[in-house]
Amino acid sequence: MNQYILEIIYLIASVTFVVGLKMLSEPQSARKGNLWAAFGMTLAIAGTIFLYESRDPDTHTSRESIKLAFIFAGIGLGTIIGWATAKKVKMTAMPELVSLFNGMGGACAALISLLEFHHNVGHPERIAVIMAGMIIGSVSFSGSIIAFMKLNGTLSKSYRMPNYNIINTILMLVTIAAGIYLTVSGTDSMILLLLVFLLALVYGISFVVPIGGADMPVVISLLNSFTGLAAAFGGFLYGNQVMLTGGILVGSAGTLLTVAMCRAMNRPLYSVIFGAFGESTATASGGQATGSIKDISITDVAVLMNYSKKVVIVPGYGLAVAQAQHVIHELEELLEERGVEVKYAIHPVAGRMPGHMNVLLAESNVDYGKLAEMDDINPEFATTDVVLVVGANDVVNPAAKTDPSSPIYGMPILDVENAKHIIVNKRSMNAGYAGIENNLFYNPKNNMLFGDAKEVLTKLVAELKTM
Amino acid sequence: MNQYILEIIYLIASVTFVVGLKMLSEPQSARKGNLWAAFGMTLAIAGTIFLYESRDPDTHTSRESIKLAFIFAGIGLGTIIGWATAKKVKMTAMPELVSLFNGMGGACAALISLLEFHHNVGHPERIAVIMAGMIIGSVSFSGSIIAFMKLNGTLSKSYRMPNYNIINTILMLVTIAAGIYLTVSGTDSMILLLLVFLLALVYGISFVVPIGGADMPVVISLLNSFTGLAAAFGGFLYGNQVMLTGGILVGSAGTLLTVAMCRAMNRPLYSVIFGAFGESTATASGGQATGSIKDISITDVAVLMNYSKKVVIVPGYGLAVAQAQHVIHELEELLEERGVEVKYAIHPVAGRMPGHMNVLLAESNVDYGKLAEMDDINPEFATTDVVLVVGANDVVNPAAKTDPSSPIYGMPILDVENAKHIIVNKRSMNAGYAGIENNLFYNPKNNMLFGDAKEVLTKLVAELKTM
Amino acid sequence: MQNLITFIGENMSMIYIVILSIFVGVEVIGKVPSVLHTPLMSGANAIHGVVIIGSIIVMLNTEADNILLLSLGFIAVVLGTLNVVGGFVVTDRMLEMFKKKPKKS
Amino acid sequence: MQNLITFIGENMSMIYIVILSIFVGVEVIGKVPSVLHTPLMSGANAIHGVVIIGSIIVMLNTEADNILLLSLGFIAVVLGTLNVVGGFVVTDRMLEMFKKKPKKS
Ligand SMILES: NC(=O)c1ccc[n+]([C@@H]2O[C@H](COP(=O)([O-])OP(=O)(O)OC[C@H]3O[C@@H](n4cnc5c(N)ncnc54)[C@H](OP(=O)(O)O)[C@@H]3O)[C@@H](O)[C@H]2O)c1
Ligand SMILES: NC(=O)c1ccc[n+]([C@@H]2O[C@H](COP(=O)([O-])OP(=O)(O)OC[C@H]3O[C@@H](n4cnc5c(N)ncnc54)[C@H](OP(=O)(O)O)[C@@H]3O)[C@@H](O)[C@H]2O)c1
Repeated sequence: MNQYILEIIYLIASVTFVVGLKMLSEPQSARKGNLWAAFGMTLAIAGTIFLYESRDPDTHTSRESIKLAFIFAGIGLGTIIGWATAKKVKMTAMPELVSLFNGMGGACAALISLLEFHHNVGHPERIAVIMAGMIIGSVSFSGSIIAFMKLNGTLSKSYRMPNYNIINTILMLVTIAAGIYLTVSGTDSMILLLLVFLLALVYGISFVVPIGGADMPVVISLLNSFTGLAAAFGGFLYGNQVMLTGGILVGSAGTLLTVAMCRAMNRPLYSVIFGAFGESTATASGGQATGSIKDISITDVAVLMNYSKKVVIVPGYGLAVAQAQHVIHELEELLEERGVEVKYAIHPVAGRMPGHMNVLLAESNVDYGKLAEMDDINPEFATTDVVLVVGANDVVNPAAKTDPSSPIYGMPILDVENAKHIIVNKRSMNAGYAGIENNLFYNPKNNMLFGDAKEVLTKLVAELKTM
Repeated sequence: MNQYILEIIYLIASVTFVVGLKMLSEPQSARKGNLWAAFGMTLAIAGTIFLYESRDPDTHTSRESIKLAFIFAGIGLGTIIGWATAKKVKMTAMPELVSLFNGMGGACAALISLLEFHHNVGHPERIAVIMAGMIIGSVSFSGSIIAFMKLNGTLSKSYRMPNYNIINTILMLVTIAAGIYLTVSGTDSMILLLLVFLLALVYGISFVVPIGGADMPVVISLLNSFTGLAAAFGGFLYGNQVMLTGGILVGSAGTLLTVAMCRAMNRPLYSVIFGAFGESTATASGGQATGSIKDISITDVAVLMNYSKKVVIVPGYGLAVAQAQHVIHELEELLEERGVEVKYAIHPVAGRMPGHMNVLLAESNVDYGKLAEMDDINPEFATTDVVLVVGANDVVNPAAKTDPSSPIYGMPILDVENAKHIIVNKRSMNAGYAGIENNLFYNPKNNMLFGDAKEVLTKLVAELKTM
Repeated sequence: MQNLITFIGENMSMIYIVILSIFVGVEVIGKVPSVLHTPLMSGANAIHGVVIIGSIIVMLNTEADNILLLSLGFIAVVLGTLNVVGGFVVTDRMLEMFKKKPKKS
Repeated sequence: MQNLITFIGENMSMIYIVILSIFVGVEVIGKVPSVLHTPLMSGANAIHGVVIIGSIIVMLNTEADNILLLSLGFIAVVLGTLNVVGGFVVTDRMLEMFKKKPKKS
């Protein structure tokens, strides 16, 4: 009877997961969707604690107070740490935090498998499920930790052994083979088990290490769907339908999301994982960049802006790097005070994660109504006096439209060329994420304002104030 | 073992249903989707014939040749009749055919329930499922037959008893109550069973009879999802997963489709079922129709068209009624020969079923490239010399844009008013489907060309040929 | 109440399949262009012809000498087949017409 | 081969649930605007934290005096909770920012 009530609770939780995900994919309902899913999760957890009974006659479920104490202590501790971290973290550090939490889930799945191994020896189908959960969970764990370290800067370079793709493939095959051996041989060897665990951890590391830091959002999304899969294997093991549906849902939605992210940046998934486009093709393409570049002084920029009617700011990755989101907001407010209309043009893949610019500018309390999406702002450039490009590069590269041989060819871009004046702030003539030259800088309308975004903008604001 | 193979076949069939439906909802892949679903269905049927074994120890599955002969004869007969009817029917008669086939499915479900009743007495949960399948299947059967007769003209008027909504509701409740009684009482009464069957049939009839013929597509779609539900109950009864998934899929997709159809005509579902907007509000709204109407002679129309550069034809329900699709094609070809550009403007709900005009004009071999969808053609009216409206009314009614009190307010329409000349052909000043006046007819640019579409167009073509 | 819960609990897998199928049905349809409403309805109509499987099962499970049952089952098979075959063929014919020119999407 | 078929046949309901869930997952995501990619990823991340249920089950099924197992299980519960709580909270914070003005859709 209790078991049946629990199953109904699980059913309800599964439905909230589906509905929550659905709502999360639409802007109006996203937040509520998240809360629904959280509600279902709470139900499922509470239900398990109080109502779960094992259906397997060999295992005995009991609720001694020491066990409950351990469980509640674990949940309490996890809640406090998780809540505090999630609440305190800076907006810009959110992607790395997602990666970290994802790693925790993977570790949890791997640990469950480790604990379930011993007393399931002799049931090859269960061992197979346990192995799958452990390997996938471990890869997700160690991979997520590396992604986390890459994003927060601890691990800034991407190390690449020669032939790392081949080495990785071999490592993966060896791990899987060891898992299969444990399954079919039926040995109850803790050492072998730990070896597989270790192999999977190493594979997770060697899988992510060679990938460039900028590709981390895609990698995290992929590892996210891995953890989903690991959770689903847990569901198989216990015949637990909420773990199964929840895990599979995330697995399939996560895979689709990974593909969608790649599509938004116009790159195939395999090139993110195996390719080296960030490094190898760097400044290779785009040899046609000709003409001269013009510098502009901060004073000139200040004058130009002061007497404009409409200024559009194009923020990019460099703005985030320089942490210049507050200064730019100050600049915007100053200009607005003087009667200049100011808008931000947000390219969907500006920065290093989807929504990066929205998150960044929201942190400095920029009015949401001032953020214009690409399709809305593009027709407006024709009536814009000054476009200020701050630390953006690829998203304003005309090669995406004109040069079929360019790696970004086909990606929609912001049509800043239609404005009367273009001012680009960056530190040097270095390339952006895609590693290619940008002809925009040689456009006669264009003026370069070299320097770190935060420094330059601070000076610009100071200059404007004197006028 | 065989049983497991059959289950795998069922799984494959279920997947083809999902994928088929998915593909059916996109124009490029629709036809392939239909074939996939048909393929899965064939697999599932063949698999059942050769591999099915009952899991219930009380029932004995056997394959004597007489049974197989009956089965194959049934399938053979059904295939021949179904195939021949579907191939021979005229394009314009397709909706009624769909209704007929839907009725067959409902009857099949009801018959299964009738046959399964006797030896399941004593298992209340099975009887409940049997009752549900029988009632829903019967309603779907008799309702579909009435819809069929309404569409093909056998039953042209909508009969309405006073308070028919109340009578219908009572009838429905009585039917359900009788079904519940049979379930809980556990009586094995064939007479009672047949009574419930009869009640359900009567309810199906009285449910559809009051609904206007023009609403039949919506009703058919609704009955379609009913039959899906009936099939799903069959799936419950036998624990048969392909019947379950197939039935539920159609049930939910059909319900959504019904709602989508209502939305496209800007009417809520309940008003289709319970309301009487076609009749009661007839010519009620639209009292503001003022001004005078102008007649035009066939000769004048011929001259006008002959010297035009661009003519747009707006076909409507009247074209279908008059079966004037061939003459209109002739007219179009004649004009094209004389160097006039001719297009057809297809409103999404012109006619009486979605895609009605496409189907109709395709039957007379009109070039598909000449059919323009509403959003594509609307901007073109400004450069159009003559718009010829043939048997359309609501889809060109400006009240949809200007009069918030109009029942069609909010429905997108064809902006024929932007053209230089408008010629409307219909038999009288009678209203169309929505039963409202049309101010367009009083537009100074507009000329009425009264008469049956086929006759008028035939004369027009003859007149043109003499020029 | 207790009975209901037990019943639900015992048929949990079925209920999952039903609920997930509902979601799939709703999502899969999503935004159909209205020209496709009729073929889609017709295609769905053919799919619920899967009820024919029930009529075959009825026949396989009856005694071979019960001619009444066999005849009624035979009728059910004919009806189901009509639904399936007629449904798919008529859908195919409708869709054929939407295909005249690849230009149209 | 025979084993495989038997295995599949015995776990048919599970397989249906898996396949239907895959369809639902794929369809439900459909066309997410790219601004929502990150919150969606984060929300999905929280949902797979459902794996915590597995760690609770492990603990409920061990003997109360096996401190090693209990401790390891405890760690698993902490990790799973981190995933769940952190995931939902961080998603909520992200989405909060997308809400500043209702105008934005
Ligand atoms: N949003 C996503 O989801 C996502 C995820 C992964 C990858 N990507 C990719 O990232 C790229 C985003 O384009 P983007 O235009 O935003 O950036 P970008 O093309 O990577 O260019 C950023 C530019 O900022 C400049 N910069 C760096 N630090 C700076 C500082 N402190 N002050 C001023 N400028 C600085 C750099 O030039 P200097 O070194 O000369 O200063 C660089 O050229 C796209 O190619 C996209 O596909 C996006
Ligand atoms: N497409 C769908 O899925 C669907 C389904 C159900 C309902 N509807 C509704 O149907 C309506 C469709 O609009 P519509 O403009 O196509 O048709 P309509 O508004 O119903 O008007 C048809 C007109 O054709 C005229 N007519 C009838 N027989 C004729 C003949 N033999 N020769 C010449 N004219 C003839 C009638 O006027 P006279 O009597 O004066 O000749 C009538 O006013 C919309 O209101 C829509 O919501 C559509």
